Amino acid sequence: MSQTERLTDIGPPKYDKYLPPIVKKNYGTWLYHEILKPGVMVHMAESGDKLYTVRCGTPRLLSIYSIRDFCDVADKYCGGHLRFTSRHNVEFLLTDESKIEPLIADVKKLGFPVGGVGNAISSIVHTQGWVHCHSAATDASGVVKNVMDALCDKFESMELPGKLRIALACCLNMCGAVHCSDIAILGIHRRPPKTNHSILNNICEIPTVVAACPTAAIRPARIDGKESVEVDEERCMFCANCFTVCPAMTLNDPLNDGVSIWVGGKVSNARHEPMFSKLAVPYIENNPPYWPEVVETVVKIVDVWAANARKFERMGEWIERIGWPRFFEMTGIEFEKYHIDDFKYAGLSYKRSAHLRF
Amino acid sequence: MSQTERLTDIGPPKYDKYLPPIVKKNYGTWLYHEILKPGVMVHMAESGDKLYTVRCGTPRLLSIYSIRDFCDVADKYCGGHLRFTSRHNVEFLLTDESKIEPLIADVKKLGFPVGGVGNAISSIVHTQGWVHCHSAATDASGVVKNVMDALCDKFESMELPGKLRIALACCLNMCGAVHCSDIAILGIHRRPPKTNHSILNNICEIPTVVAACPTAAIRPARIDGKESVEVDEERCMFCANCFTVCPAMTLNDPLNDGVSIWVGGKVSNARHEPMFSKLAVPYIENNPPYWPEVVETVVKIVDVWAANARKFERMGEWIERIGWPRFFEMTGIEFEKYHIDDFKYAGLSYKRSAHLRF
Amino acid sequence: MADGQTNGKTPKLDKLDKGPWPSFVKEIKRAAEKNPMSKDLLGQLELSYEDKIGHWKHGGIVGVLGYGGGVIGRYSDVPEKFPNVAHFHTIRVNMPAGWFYTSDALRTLCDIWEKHGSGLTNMHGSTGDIVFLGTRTEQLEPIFSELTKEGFDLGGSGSDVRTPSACVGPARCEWACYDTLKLCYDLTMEYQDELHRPAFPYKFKFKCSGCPNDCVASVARSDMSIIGTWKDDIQVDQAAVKEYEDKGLNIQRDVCGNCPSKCMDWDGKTLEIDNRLCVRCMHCINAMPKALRPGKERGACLLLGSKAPIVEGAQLSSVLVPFMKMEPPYQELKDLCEKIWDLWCEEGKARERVGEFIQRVGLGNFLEAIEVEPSPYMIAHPRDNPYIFYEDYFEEGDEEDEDEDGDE
Amino acid sequence: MADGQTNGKTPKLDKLDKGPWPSFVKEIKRAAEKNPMSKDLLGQLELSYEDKIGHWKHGGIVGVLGYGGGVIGRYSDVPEKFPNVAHFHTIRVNMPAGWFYTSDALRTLCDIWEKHGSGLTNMHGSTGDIVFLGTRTEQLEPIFSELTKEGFDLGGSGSDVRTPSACVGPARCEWACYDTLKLCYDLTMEYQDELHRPAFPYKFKFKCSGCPNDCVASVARSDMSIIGTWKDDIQVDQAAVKEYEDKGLNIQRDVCGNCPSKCMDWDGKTLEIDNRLCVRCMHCINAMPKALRPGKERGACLLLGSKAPIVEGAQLSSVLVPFMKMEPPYQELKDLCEKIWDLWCEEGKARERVGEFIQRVGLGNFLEAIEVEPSPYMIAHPRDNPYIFYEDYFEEGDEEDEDEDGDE
Ligand code: SRM
Ligand code: SRM
Ligand code: SRM
Ligand code: SRM
Ligand code: SF4
Ligand code: SF4
Ligand code: SF4
Ligand code: SF4
Ligand code: SF4
Ligand code: SF4
Ligand code: SF4
Ligand code: SF4
Repeated sequence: MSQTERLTDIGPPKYDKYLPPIVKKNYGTWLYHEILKPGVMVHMAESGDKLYTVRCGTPRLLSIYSIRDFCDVADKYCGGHLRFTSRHNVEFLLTDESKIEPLIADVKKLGFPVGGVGNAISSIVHTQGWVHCHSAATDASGVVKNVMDALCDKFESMELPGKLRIALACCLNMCGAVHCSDIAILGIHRRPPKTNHSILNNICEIPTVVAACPTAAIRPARIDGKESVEVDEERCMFCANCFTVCPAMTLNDPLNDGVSIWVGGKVSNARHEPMFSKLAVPYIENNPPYWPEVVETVVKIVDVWAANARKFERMGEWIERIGWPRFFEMTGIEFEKYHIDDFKYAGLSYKRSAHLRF
Repeated sequence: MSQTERLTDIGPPKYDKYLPPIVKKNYGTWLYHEILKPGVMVHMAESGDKLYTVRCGTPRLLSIYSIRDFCDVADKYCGGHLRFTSRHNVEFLLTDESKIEPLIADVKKLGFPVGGVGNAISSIVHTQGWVHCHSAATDASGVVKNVMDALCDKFESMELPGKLRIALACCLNMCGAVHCSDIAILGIHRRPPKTNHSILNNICEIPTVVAACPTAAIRPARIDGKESVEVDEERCMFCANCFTVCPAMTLNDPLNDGVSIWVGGKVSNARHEPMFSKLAVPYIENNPPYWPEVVETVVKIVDVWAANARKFERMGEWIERIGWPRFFEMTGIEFEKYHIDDFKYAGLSYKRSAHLRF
Repeated sequence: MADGQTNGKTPKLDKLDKGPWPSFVKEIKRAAEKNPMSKDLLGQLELSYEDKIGHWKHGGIVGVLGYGGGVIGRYSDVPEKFPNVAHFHTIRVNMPAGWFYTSDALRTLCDIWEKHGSGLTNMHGSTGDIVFLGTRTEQLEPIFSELTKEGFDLGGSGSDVRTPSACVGPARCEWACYDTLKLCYDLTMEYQDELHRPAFPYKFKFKCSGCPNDCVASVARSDMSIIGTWKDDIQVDQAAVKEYEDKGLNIQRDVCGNCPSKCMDWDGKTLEIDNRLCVRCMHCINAMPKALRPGKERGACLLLGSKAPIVEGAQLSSVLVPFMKMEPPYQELKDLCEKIWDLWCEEGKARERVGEFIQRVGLGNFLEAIEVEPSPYMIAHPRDNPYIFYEDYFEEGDEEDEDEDGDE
Repeated sequence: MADGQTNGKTPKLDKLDKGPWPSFVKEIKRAAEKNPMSKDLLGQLELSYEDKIGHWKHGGIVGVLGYGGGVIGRYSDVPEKFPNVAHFHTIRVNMPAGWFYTSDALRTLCDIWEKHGSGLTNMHGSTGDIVFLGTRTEQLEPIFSELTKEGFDLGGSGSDVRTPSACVGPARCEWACYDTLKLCYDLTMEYQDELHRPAFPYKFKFKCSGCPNDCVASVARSDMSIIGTWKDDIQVDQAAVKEYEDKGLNIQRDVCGNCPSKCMDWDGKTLEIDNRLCVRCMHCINAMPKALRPGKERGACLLLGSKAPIVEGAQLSSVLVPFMKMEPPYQELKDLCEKIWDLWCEEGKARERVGEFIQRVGLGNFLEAIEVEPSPYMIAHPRDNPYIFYEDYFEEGDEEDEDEDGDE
């Protein structure tokens, strides 16, 4: 291709290129929807048209071969149309109700579950982990696979009190919305950065490294005759911001990395305003390939919520109603010093009233 | 009196010395109470005894002559017993129901209103003002007198949706619980400290003065050949902490002192947890002897609340239900930049959801 | 500044002489008839009304022998105009718990104050003391000796235990979950030394409320807030509930609908309360005192650290002990207080309230130091930020024995 | 560290090959059958599972000509063992708004990626891009040129506008209060330069949700969150409400009882809504989609500043404009964004998100700088501390003309 032909800044394809005809026709004139069964919805348009959606779960990490499989399904049942959701599920859009069951059968044969609609668990929003990221304190895909294996039935049914959104991020950068999830699994480092003094000054700017630390734990220092930095380990809270700006400050550490578990966040404005997730379990070690302790903890939390929450009550709303002491009691999770906030808004998280449940 | 006779650390008289016989008898065995009319309650004991209470308002600043008047009333009707409340009202305790009306008549003749019980305004908790304190940015007693003149009928009746607690503090030290009042009137300085450089170094320690400033606005400086301090006026938020530790840093200023008005705080755990009062009006100038603008604003807020709140709803609960935009709209108070927090937890006061009322 | 008008005339203050609310001006005038200090106070106040500024100098340190608190020194900045308030010190007299008096006791106080001071008082100060408003330095000792002779003592000021206060409690209130008056008196007596001889980084206030209505506003303005509560079920008299409905109370809407834990239900006949969810807010009990009562297993919740805003921002007290039996000699409470004081005296900065101290060192570390186990009752919610100071980590070589032991 | 097992064998990962949930290992293996990069990825991942640590080096800067973003450089730290992932860069391809595709479009993407990369993808990345997972530096230009030829372009990375995303909106959802797809596409096209050539202090994300359900989690993870809402009354079909009750929904308890503004009432026949109090939370509409609909006067609320925790703590977006009509060409929105960018580029520090910038300078000052009037809609509540930076004061002499003018 010659230089002059090089296209830039063309942007993505315009969405309407790919909209199914029924969507184009009824764009913006949908009236209401109904959930027909797990994973299947119908949307009614003012025109009287009905659009059926079948949603199926994916591991997000997809080979082109599976994508082509999805394409085949779309061609067979949906006039070649399909979409992905904001939680990386695939949605097949149909106009012919009779095709729903055959489609489902095909998709299941391919190994993908149908569900995630209504009061169900949807796919876990997650990140790269050891598959691709330099920062990861745990593997994203592996933990997610194990947790979803244990919860798959709750993806494929609709017996929960409300929606349950789980997310995982493999480090404190929190790619995704784990800070506002019903349950969040978060990779954490627990050892202060190990500094590679021999290269630091060559590849990083010392003032930048020093400035990167929010707790001022990093000081310039001359070590073994080299300009470098030293870390006051007592002040380190393992945020890895130093590593982000300087590769010579390694946080990854097989002995100490692991995951923490957070609960009670949400994003929607439905009923309660959006909330942050709060710390449930400060640390569980990495135990690949099954991460059984993580799975067990998540399942326990889901089960206790599912058995006790009222209709429509998301995790955080339920905990707000029963109180945190009861949450710890019911889940059997130990309450520790680490649960008590000591970051900048800490004081506001103390219990400043005599509203107490015994 | 000889030296050896000097008594110390004897503590206050033991309370039971002064309890009326009916109280001693029924101590801790009260069953319930009823409000008979404004300012008058009856408490029923398990024994069947009934204790009547008549509450009357005072200016808190009392001459010994008025106190003796109260003693006369107590002697005449209550066997010499009376008490004061945590909001400096006087309570007469009776066992004979028929004496209630004559007692009320006597008290009213003395010039004291009867009321403050139930869903009423009680006396304004307040502080010293120009009567006694060196810090006062307004006069406590004067403002209180004017506001209560305007609201006295709401002390003497019980037509409000819930209790309404007003407090006044004459400077940011906030002696009293103005930070948690339905309506708080707060004396404020608005001019950075004027420093008396000629005496500062003699009467204060410069490092202490510098350290006193929470915004680091104060720096040591040599002025006209004297060791003193200088103030970066842009950084001053008029807290007067420098003045508290050093008399040479004067905040009092007749041209700029005045009051601010705060709303929606509460202390009790009833229904809603305790809440801080929030800024309603950032500044009203001192306008003695009537402070008409202050009175008008307070009355307006009370009236709007009284007309619109639901049963039991305190000011803050009501505002929470209708939302702050509506509060400003209904009271006609202008919303300004000053209302937006910029202190350390500021970010948490921003509206972080799409819960909006139009 | 001052003009002729203040010479005896007080036109501005005179305007506040009338009106439905009792007038402080009337009180000052009444005292001024006989007392020159009150007369000059009136004059100086009129001047303040004219000048829109107070006329008091920054307080000096005065007091009675052997005490570090109880007196607030005050001097006029216009003593040449108002020589009788050149000194105008305040004396804080420790009130009896619950503010109960006999007329005799009050007359005794009035007589002492008539003789030695302005004749003006605050009944009471915000902390709860009887405030004698305005006297001269040389009167302090005589006043003190007459007070003690009559069984009264001074209250706190400065960096000491401040005069503890208590709601009326079991003396007249059906909801008192512990004896507020007894506890208040006991603490006051136990800590006489701490009250009279400032030795703390800053002030320390106790307030005792018998139930969560918190009628002494303890949660907002005491370093140690002791709020009565109960552990078992609310006592319900169903027939009496029905009576309230019959008399016009809309129970479902105004009682159940206002329950913060949504744990009540009224079907027109029976009021059901899920007591495991009830947050002990008092609302339903307040609304129907004849029908509902706190449970029988009673005690108090201890909350720590409230204060006014200077300088780190106002704080409410936060839960330290969710439930403690409150019975003499209150040893558990006292041990706890003393542990806190020891730590705070050791590590607190000057003028740092205990609530600010906790915020600075972190509640977790504070608890560790006073040897109290962390509990979810102490928090509104666990942390929402991931910045956890994990204290231990494994080093290479620990691998073998899998023992947790970091470098600290 | 690595032992013989990783030479082609992956016993640990094999265990994740089964189970009810679709397996990422299966996906990698499927690609690995034909693709050496995927094969080495599998091997290196097995090594990570053994070592409990990732084996990627800190990313380097790679990209396509003229673009500053869209590619994440990645290199193995064990290239000697797994030479085919020595380079393993990620390409972010800007997805079509709403993630609608045809099979043709997807096949085209797969074909390009089969030729030039690992054959592995994320459908989609957290920001919303199509993520091509793993290729070599020299493949970047060819991939880019084939993509653009097929009508695709790169998404954002680094300190630029990130790939905007949108919920399905009017394409399939009855609640969309504005056209999320159109806006998303329009913004993406308008800001191609800002998207491809990082020139900001840090990243800036747009997310478009059609209603307060916020199905793209915009309030939690976009600097500019555009959430649809309405101003007038909820549309109610009373007969349809009744139907829901008849089908077993407890409307009073589960709908009205969950209304956060307590503004609904159901008497068994009529659902009453006090729309002046309704906070537009969507709950009642969600619960009864056939009976209730958002009002007709529709637009969006703009909220600013959410982000993950690094390093000042996570933030949710906060209201900047409570209501704005959302109609092409969206000039008001764009003008506002550009004003914000100008200020932030001028005054923001490196790696300071706009939300952190606002917190640092204060929302009041920020508004003044972008010339937006402060409004109570922007706050959860007014300040509760008295530390107000009053900006003007009178000086002596101003007295005469009573004019406000301080020293600033
Ligand atoms: C397809 C999708 C939008 C897209 O453009 O891709 C979508 C589609 C719908 N959402 Fe959603 N939501 C989608 C992500 C979200 C998210 C974002 C997320 O999960 O990351 C949220 C915020 C979650 C949170 O609060 O943490 C979200 C919160 C809701 C809610 C509020 C639920 C609540 O009670 O909090 C509703 C209302 C409801 O379901 O009753 C809703 C309702 C709906 C409806 C019923 C809207 C409609 O009328 O068509 C759609 C089907 C519902 C379902 O899945 O049960 N959608 N929805 C997303 C599907 C994700 C998935 O595959 O699971
Ligand atoms: C006498 C006094 C205690 C004392 O030791 O002096 C007292 C006495 C009673 N209080 Fe109180 N409260 C007293 C100050 C307070 C305070 C503190 C304050 O105002 O500074 C509060 C907290 C106020 C706040 O939240 O800001 C207080 C919050 C309550 C409440 C909760 C009201 C609410 O809805 O928030 C009740 C319950 C009620 O009235 O329904 C209550 C109820 C009561 C009862 C009914 C208790 C009883 O059964 O005897 C007493 C008479 C009520 C009345 O005045 O209507 N008392 N009460 C105080 C009278 C002050 C006065 O002269 O007005
Ligand atoms: C007399 C009294 C006000 C009144 O009119 O009732 C009072 C008067 C003063 N207070 Fe206070 N405080 C009084 C109760 C309070 C309360 C309320 C309470 O105790 O329940 C508070 C709020 C609660 C708290 O402790 O935080 C209070 C918070 C302050 C503060 C701010 C303390 C803080 O940590 O934020 C100061 C400033 C200081 O200590 O430097 C202060 C300082 C002062 C000083 C000593 C002035 C000063 O800057 O040194 C005042 C002397 C005034 C005078 O000339 O008489 N006063 N002060 C109250 C004591 C009377 C009594 O003993 O009964
Ligand atoms: C690929 C992706 C995760 C995924 O698997 O989906 C990702 C991957 C990375 N993110 Fe992210 N972020 C991704 C979406 C997000 C999101 C979610 C979103 O955009 O909706 C967030 C949270 C929202 C936000 O912007 O705050 C997010 C917050 C971060 C942060 C923290 C930013 C902060 O202000 O707190 C960092 C650290 C940084 O920027 O220095 C970061 C940094 C990174 C880096 C570039 C690592 C780094 O330290 O430089 C990661 C490259 C991983 C790799 O090797 O592939 N990533 N990152 C997502 C982008 C894919 C896409 O384009 O679709
Ligand atoms: S969360 Fe951390 S480790 Fe995971 S992809 Fe994002 S930056 Fe990488
Ligand atoms: S990890 Fe964070 S806290 Fe620790 S040294 Fe690095 S920047 Fe500082
Ligand atoms: S509030 Fe301020 S001015 Fe008023 S008495 Fe207390 S310290 Fe003095
Ligand atoms: S008033 Fe407060 S902010 Fe101003 S200079 Fe003094 S100490 Fe500093
Ligand atoms: S706090 Fe409770 S016990 Fe004490 S007086 Fe008030 S209502 Fe009664
Ligand atoms: S005390 Fe409060 S929380 Fe408990 S049942 Fe009564 S109203 Fe509900
Ligand atoms: S955000 Fe609202 S409009 Fe968009 S898909 Fe979700 S429910 Fe529909
Ligand atoms: S949208 Fe939400 S706030 Fe509005 S009426 Fe419905 S439930 Fe209530």
